[in-house]
Amino acid sequence: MDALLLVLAVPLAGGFGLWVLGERDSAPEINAAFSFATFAAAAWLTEDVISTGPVTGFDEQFFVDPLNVFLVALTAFVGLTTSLFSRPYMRTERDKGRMTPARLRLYHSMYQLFMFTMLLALTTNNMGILWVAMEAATLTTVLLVSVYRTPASLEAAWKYFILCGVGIAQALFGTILLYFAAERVLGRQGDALLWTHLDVVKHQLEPAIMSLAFVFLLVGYGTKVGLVPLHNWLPDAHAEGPTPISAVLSGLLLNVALYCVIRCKVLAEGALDSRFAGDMMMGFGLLSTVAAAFFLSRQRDIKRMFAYSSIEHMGLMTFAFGMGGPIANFAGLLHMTVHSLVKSAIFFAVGHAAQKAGTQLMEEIRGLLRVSPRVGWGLMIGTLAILGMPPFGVFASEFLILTTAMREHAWATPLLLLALGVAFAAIFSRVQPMVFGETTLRRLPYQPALTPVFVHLGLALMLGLYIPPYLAAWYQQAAKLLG
Amino acid sequence: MSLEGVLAQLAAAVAALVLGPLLLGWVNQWRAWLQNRTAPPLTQPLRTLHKLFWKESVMAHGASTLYRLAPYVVFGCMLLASMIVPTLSTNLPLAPAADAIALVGLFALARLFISLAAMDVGTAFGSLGARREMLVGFLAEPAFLMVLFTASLITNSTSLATIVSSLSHRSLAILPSLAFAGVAFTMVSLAENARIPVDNPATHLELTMIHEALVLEYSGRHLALLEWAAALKLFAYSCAGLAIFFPWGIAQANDRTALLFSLPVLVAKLALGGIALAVIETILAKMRIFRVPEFLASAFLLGVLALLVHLLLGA
Amino acid sequence: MSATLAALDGALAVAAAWFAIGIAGLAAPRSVRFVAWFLFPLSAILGVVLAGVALAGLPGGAQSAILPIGLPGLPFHVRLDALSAFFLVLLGLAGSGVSIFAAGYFRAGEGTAPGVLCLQYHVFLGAMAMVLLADDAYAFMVCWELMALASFFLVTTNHRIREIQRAGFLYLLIAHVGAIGILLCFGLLQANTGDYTFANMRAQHLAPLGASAAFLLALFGFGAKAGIVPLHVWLPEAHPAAPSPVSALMSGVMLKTAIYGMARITFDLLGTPTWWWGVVALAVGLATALFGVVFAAAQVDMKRLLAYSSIENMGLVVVAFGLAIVFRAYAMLPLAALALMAMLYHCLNHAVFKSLLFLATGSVLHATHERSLGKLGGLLRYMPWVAWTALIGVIAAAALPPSNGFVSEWLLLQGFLFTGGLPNPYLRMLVPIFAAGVVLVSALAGYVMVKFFGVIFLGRPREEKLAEANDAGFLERLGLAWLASGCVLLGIFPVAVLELIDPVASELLGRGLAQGGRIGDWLVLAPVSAERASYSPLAMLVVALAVVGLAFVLVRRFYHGRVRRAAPWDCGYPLQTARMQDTAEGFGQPIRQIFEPLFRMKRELPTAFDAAPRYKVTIEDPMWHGIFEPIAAATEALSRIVGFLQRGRIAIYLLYSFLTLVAVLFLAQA
Amino acid sequence: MNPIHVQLVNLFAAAMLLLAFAMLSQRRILALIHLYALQGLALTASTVTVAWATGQHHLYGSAALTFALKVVVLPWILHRLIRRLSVKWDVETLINIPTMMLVGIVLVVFAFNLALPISDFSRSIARGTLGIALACVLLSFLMMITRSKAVPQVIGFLSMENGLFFAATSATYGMPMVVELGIALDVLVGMVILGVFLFQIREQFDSLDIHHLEKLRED
Repeated sequence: MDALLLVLAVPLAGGFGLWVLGERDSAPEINAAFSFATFAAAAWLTEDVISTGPVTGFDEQFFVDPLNVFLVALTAFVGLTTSLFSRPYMRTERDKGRMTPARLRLYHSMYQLFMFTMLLALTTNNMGILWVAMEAATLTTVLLVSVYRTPASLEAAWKYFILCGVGIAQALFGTILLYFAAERVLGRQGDALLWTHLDVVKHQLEPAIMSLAFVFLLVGYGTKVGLVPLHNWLPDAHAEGPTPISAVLSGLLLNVALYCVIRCKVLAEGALDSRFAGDMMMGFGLLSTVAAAFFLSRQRDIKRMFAYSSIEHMGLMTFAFGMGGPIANFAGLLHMTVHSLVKSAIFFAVGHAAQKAGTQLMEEIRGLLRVSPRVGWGLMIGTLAILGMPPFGVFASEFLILTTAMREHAWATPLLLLALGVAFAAIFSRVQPMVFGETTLRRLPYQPALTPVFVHLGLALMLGLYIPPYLAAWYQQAAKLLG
Repeated sequence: MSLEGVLAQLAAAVAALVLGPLLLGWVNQWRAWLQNRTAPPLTQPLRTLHKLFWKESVMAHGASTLYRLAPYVVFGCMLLASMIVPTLSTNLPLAPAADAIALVGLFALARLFISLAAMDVGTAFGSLGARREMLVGFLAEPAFLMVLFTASLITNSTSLATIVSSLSHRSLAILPSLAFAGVAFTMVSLAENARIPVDNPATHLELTMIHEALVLEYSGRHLALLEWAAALKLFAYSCAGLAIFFPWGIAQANDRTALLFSLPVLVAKLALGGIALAVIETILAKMRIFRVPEFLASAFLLGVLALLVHLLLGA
Repeated sequence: MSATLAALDGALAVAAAWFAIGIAGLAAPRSVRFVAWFLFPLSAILGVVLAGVALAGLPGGAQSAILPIGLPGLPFHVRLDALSAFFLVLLGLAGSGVSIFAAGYFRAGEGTAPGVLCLQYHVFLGAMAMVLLADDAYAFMVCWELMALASFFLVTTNHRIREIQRAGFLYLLIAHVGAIGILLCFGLLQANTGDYTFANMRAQHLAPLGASAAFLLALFGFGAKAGIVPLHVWLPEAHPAAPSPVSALMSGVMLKTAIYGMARITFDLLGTPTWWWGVVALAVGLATALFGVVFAAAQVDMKRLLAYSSIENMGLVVVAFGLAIVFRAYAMLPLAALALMAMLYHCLNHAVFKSLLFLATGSVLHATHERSLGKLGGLLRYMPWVAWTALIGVIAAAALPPSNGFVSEWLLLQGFLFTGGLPNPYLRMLVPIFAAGVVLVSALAGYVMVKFFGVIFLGRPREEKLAEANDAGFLERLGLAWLASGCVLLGIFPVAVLELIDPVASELLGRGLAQGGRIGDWLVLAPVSAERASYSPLAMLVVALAVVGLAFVLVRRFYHGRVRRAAPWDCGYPLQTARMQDTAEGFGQPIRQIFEPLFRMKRELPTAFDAAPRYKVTIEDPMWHGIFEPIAAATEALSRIVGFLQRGRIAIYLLYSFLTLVAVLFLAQA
Repeated sequence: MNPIHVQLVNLFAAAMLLLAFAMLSQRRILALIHLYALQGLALTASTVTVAWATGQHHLYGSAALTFALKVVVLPWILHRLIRRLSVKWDVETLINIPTMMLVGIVLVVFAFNLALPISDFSRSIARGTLGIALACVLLSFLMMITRSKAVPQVIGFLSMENGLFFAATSATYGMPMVVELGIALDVLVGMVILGVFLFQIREQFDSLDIHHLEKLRED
């Protein structure tokens, strides 16, 4: 309860605080401190939920169940590590003159607000608030994407804004329809949009309306998940924004969007006695995975490439949740976790690498191992991990997804494997020469913060070999909750 | 292993050591006669060996231990081979030690060593000869093995003793498979023993020679051993051929009387075989080295054909 | 049983210890002394221990355990039975030799820091051990890919060279593709039970179609690792790229894990095979063997030559594998056991002699910094240790008696000779052809080995600098000697060895090779019966040595031992330089001529009026152009098509999402 | 309830649809803004009618909100924008007007088909208008697709918002207040950010033609 309050209050306060304080030399540390406070609160909240089970609060406007509590923890954690990473990164950017004090002020406060919106979206019980939070998440990041004010960044931000705005608008229509369906059952009072209530009565919801609603919600939130062919904003936004933002977009925002989709899916599945919702998600997931794999092999900009890889993995998760069932859901949740850990770690490493090279063009980044082995190893290992090489967790989840697919939708397995193979060839053939070989890079003024990278990779490694029982139990509850 | 077994084994060894060079002499004599030349005496090869042993051996500066070792190894292999092949009797203690495949293996081992030794000095012709020898080898070996396989499929065994004894027991009938095998075997043994049409034992023309190129640097006792080994090889091949295609007269296990007769029979058979060889060498012309692969390939295919014919006709 | 239990624990302990050593290497990443004089010898000892433990575990029944790691639903299952024990022995024996050599081999300043190298090397060893122990799909895949990963990093140790990067990428890519095949195979094997333990897969009985598909997938997946044509392209790139001990380990041991996988799936998990699987394996294997040996004969880089020779040997192993399948399919168990034994024995032999040869090339490389055969020669004088041990390896690789290579070839040919009893007439026709092919291959192997040894160690040095070459150091000699002795012992005591590994056959086929516990008597190897076939290397060796010794003594006794040194005669040609020796290309020429269709050759012939005439010939692998480049092109084309989705116009993007919405709405209506 | 109200609501709904079509075909940017304001007005009117007819008092609130936001504030902001950015040019469309009309009609039919089965479930007096709301959304979507300048796209975006609100009031009597406030806040902030954007774009490309924004692509 108090923990929940803290989880939401701290980043909000941070956002405004950092704006009021304005840009000062210690701003990155303050930012990190707020993030740490958030993380501590999230840990407390998690601890509560583990000990006392699901919590609801503020007359049920908020609730935390096994499904979202681990996402809250994950979000707070990655938020913390990202803030740590962004300290030296942003200082270097400032010295390069790409970040003015004004922009840094914007960056720091928006960073906190962004965390707030995501945590809000995760913890709210009200589908309407959920929508509001998602829209707000877009608004807080859109200015960060264009923060460099380069033509490319402006273009990226514009597309991000318009496409996601339109998408979100559709989600709103879906929400309206949902409410329309709900109020016939729950009556006109305000709690007709509360997920917990909807979940109880989902079987009575009118199928005709719900199918329509789900379509709008899927297409709407799916735009933010980056499902092909709604993905077009994603590579641009990731490539042009500052790297910490790419890291949190890829590692967290996509997760949150997918979280919205699966929340809606649960209701739709309940209302419709067909597999319509699941099949839709499987279709989108498969399409995204395959298309992204082929996109990958044409990339020259490293952040863009990993953005496409995010699309691929999001597709994989969507496919998994679409299949449903305890194992697939478990795998999807596991994949969510390891993907955001590994992908953000990769973006950290990429950020430092790109700063050393002064460019994001891959053919101009060479021989990282020579100039700074730790960045090099970080990037190499991270890449191998994201490509599904054992013993990292990504392999574990992909193994589960693939094996489940073999059982239930054998036809899809070869496609998925094809996509994974192509992605492997595409990404690895580009990353390897960046890490290996002779170098043209130079040292950086600030010691790169690589602890986050290796912490993330370490966790991913652990999840591949050994999933702690409470975590496993947690995933299983969440998976059951998703049906 | 019985005492007489050991005796027979020793007898076979001695017979090989003596008869090998004599066979060579015999063939040379006939070639001379067929070519209207006055022939050297039958024992000429033995005398040559004796002479070579007395000569000191001149060795190239670079020559290594391997070079000095090779002649002994080759000689050993050949003698062992001719002890394995049933010449006089099938009751040989060594028979179980090595079967047809091992026999081929022995020849190959000898070839490996002689080729390496030829390369050791590092002269142009040495390595050239080594290459050609191996070329001949890798084509002839499988062909020879195919021949042996045909026999062993007929007799359901790869042990030479068993092959011979069971072949000699069957009634006299031309097996088509054996006919094919016979042709293949003839071609192979011509090639393996450096006879015309593959190689000319009498030539020292640089660009054509094979065997001579291998032993080009050798002299004295080492050369003697190598020549003797060559004679033994010819002997072993002939005996193998005779044992497979004309197995009659080889003494079976514990058959003393046959053991007495087996030597004259063997000599007679060798004499005939030698004449045949001489005739072949007289009427054929040596072929270009580039044609050799085709020659041996056809021998190989004939061997395979023999195998198939046997499986097809069951005979 | 207790013995096996101990064996399993021991094997796990050794694997764990290897991982631990690897970690320990990171403690002092830059100190060569610590790594070379402490860690690597330690791991060598561990290798011996592993071999001993596994050997003890071989006869006992299977013993399994469950480790506390892995997925919640699917923890690591481990199991040690005769098959895995055999391959563990192989790993231990070869691994120890390589490790002790490596201790003397790795120097500072060559690519990766020694500590990191140590980590990768030992993770590689440990992963291989775990692959052999794994008893469920997840554990297997994890260890399998870990193995590939570790070896990839080892291959790219010297990653500043572009070719090595390319080799590494190619290697990892094909390994990954293979892994995908294996994963699919497991997916079929568990037959929709969702239980991925091998135990469950054993229990399942697949429909013929599914079983065949699973077999083919396994052949594909493991073939990619074993270097089966046309998936072999990575092998001749990766082996030369890697440091020699690593090449030795990859070629000697890692390739065998692929064979282990095939045997495990075909005989253990799939149950009774179908006869045509065997034919497929025979055909593929023979093609691989022939391809490998022919290309080996044409190589001019000593490590590439050995790599291709490895392809050849794996081909032979697969041939034996196929033969075993055929016999098993027709329930001709004794012969199946014979073929299986031939396969296992050849795996063991190849592990020993190929590691030996690769290590020898390593020493040569260190002594001369030269890999191209055209620049070597005459090293027998300067590095006798390496040369003589290599000679043993060469004899073994050429499959000549009394070496170990001959034993396995002998067993294989014996297997071929008893196919008369096969019920299927076509097979009766077919099999002799395969036999002929195998014989041809092994004869060619002799050719290749003469080229290898002769050009490197014999003749006169083709470069002046070779005269400064020094022999290998103590630890390297130790490793070489260890493996060489392995070649000799395995060659001379086949009966004992076969009786040791016979339990594998009785486990997989239900019937061992030994009748009444013996395979021939202690001296004579007679797998089927003394009348049919017998072979006694020891007797042969003794007699041959006696003859040689006798000849030597008699010649000295009756004649003399005088020797005079002089310039080589060479038909009296006055001017003789080292350059006039036959070159590696020259040695390859007859093969190139005979097997011309197999090659993709580019010749540059000088004209008659050339001032400085040069003859240049480059040969390439047709598979590369025939198969892999088209695939790459297809992917490229597809990605170009997909790229059109992202044309940059926001209006188009909006249109996409609009159309998507409309389409999905339609679907919702329907 | 009183049929008059139903007719009124339907009238306003028709007006909204008409305005949507008008925007689709409108070339002049100022006129676009006026049309947008009018649409907001129609929306307010229908909301008020519904509130009046059904006595859902919180709807008055949302109507007030709508009026403030969509009739006053946003058009005003837009006016200032284009005055500051001095963009008064004609807006050429990507496909010609008649075709767009045709497509629009098809969309309307499609929207009605979609809405028909579910609008029967509504207890709202404005149930018939759900289809119109959906049509408005789709039409403004179409408008966004076919406009090649930044400002018209923004307007299209906003009119889509109108359609959504109309759906909210017509299908159900408006969303819960907290949600409506949130939505309104988002729209407002979004509008501000858009303004900032347009300035940034302008100073980068000294034009608001989004043809400049086509650099990021796969080639």
